[in-house]
Amino acid sequence: MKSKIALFCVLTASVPLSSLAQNKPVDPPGGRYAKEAEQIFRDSFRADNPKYWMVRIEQDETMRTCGLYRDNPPRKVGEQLEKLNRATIRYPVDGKLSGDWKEGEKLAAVGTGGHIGFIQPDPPGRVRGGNCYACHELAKKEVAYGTIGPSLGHYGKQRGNSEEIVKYTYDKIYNSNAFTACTNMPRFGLHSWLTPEQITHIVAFLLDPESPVNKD
Amino acid sequence: MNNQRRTVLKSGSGAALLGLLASAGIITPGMALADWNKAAFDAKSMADTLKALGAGTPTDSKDVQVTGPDIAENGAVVPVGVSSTLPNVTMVAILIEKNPNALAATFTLPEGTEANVQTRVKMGQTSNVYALVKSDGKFFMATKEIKVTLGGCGG
Amino acid sequence: MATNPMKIRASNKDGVTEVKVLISHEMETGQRKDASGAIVPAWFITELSAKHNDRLVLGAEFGTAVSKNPYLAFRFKGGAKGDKIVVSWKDNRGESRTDEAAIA
Amino acid sequence: MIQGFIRTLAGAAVVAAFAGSAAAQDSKVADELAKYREALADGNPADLLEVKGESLWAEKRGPKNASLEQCDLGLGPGKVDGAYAELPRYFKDTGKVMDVESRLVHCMMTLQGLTREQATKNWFSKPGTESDIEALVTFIGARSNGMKINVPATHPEEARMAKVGEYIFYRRSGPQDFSCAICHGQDGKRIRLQDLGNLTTQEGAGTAMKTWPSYRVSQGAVWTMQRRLIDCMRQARWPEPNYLADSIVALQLFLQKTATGTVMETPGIKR
Repeated sequence: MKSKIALFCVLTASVPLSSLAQNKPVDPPGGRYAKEAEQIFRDSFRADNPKYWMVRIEQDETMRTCGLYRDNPPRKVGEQLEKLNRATIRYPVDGKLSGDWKEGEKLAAVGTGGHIGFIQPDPPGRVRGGNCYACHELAKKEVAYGTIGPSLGHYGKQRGNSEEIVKYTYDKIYNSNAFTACTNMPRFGLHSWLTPEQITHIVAFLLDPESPVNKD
Repeated sequence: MNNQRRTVLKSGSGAALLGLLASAGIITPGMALADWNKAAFDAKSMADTLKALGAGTPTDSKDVQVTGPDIAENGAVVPVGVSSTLPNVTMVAILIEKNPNALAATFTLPEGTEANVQTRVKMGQTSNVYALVKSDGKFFMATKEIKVTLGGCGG
Repeated sequence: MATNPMKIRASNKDGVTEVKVLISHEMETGQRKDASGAIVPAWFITELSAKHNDRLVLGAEFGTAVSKNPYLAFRFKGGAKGDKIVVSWKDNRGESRTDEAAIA
Repeated sequence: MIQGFIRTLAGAAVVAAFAGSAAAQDSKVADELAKYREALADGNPADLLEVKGESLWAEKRGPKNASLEQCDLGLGPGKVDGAYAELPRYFKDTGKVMDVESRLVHCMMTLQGLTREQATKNWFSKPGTESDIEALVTFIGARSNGMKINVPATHPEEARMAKVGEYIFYRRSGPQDFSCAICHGQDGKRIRLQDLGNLTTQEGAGTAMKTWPSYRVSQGAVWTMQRRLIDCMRQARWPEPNYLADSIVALQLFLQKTATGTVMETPGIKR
């Protein structure tokens, strides 16, 4: 957990805050009560919550900035955030960016994992997945897909699987904000929600010609 | 809407009295019924369930229908019904092939009650659902697949 | 535990009475685990009957696969406005309940 | 990389065109889902709880052996009709903006003499443990049926809390970078097969707010708005806010203000 806190600090420190300030948000949420609102939010939690729970309400510079602009930052600010996020991407040790599509297929369907609290925390051993179907259409046979993100049906069929596409796909899952600041898509790699290896499996699920994403 | 709710409330207070009678053993719910068919409800497979219901190998019939939507937004509550145009239907049952115990419910239909019953069942996963009907002493069956979808945020 | 009243609606149209019943019951499957990992014992309605005046119009047996807060709808010939519909259930713990409503 | 990105965009356009062929399957799914929802709407188990809530409201309980019938939900003591549609609101006697649940707990404490702990112990039901608050809120909610949500937030405290709610709505954090706005800031989206309201518009917020409290078939229970919002935060993988926390009241005020003008249809029934 320490390492995650450290990561937040690095991100915060590396932002050239002065240049962000030149693009003052027009209508930041909360208006003049924003500071108070932050305190009210923080005061809503039990004082005896474990520390590793409370880390989850901390914001890095990307989160904070996206909030200020209601997820729609001016291009200049967006570019800075994208640059910042690009620098966080890490790769598997063996350098292989496309793994086993069957593993990726499982991860894409799992929406559980990572729930904390007293009311309905995950039972021990609950698998943590990518929950891709919550937002994206993927394999045709799964009818229960969401539309928050674009359809990724035939993702590989449309794009081929050149090295460039493989890398782009890996990078996008690892840190979506490296390409589009304040996108709705989580930064799966940055938060260690998925391991680099798990990300390679999802890359394969998207790109492998044998994967149900590409083969109806 | 409000009127309806008030009616319910009234019937509720009437029920308190009946409840008292019931707990005093004066009237027994379901006293006109045979004992709960444990063997049939405990059976796991379709075949064992049909055997325990004394239905043997029912004939597939176009005159029997599993009613309700083909897709369930959640497996905990799946609206399912049985309807039939066959004559003298005295019993209907709902079976779910992939549930731990296939039999969900059986209904006894006295003369004058239509072969058209609806309820809501739990389904662990997408499965074939069967409607079993006893008409003129013979058993008939129909089936349809009901898809149980994953929903919401996930978990 | 005290049982809660059912909601019974009955209406007659063209000589056919339609009855809809909503019952408050856990319908615990006996397969679910609680937070500590222990199996929650099965607790479900096993039998139900519906009568029009004193005549049985529906008998039912339920397994654990009937949903929590069971719903039931059926139709029978006959019945007139103001007639009584009486529904009774009992569960595998031996609890029971009877409620009634008038045909509208 | 930029070239790759452009190619990706072009690909996305092709994929979007391709999605048209799946339209037939999609519309069949939509039709059957609509049938499913319709089938559940007739026979909402929340109606059972509403009846229970009505009798709990009138039942003499607690150390003071009093009912809740003199509870002031904002329209004066004992006035329940339409009260839910105008909450949360500022209450002079407590000097606070309160939602229906905060106010109900306040009444249980002041009128019936219960401690806060006693009043909130079972604020939500679990299998085998019923919740009085769920029943009472279902009853109170239903007594606003057919009335318009009316939370203009004109009192300075209400205006402040609405802005606090707005701030929290857009605030991102946690291992999924979530805020409320991620799922509820756009029109016409869905998660899996569930439609997501754009809660920043009157239509979206109205469609959502008018149906709560709602029976959730996946949970086998009626959920109050507190439960709904606290669970959203659980789903965001945050720790859960305390029951009746100001942040939750503020979010409700923000949403009810946005939904103002929408006619209440409660209790709802949802996945």
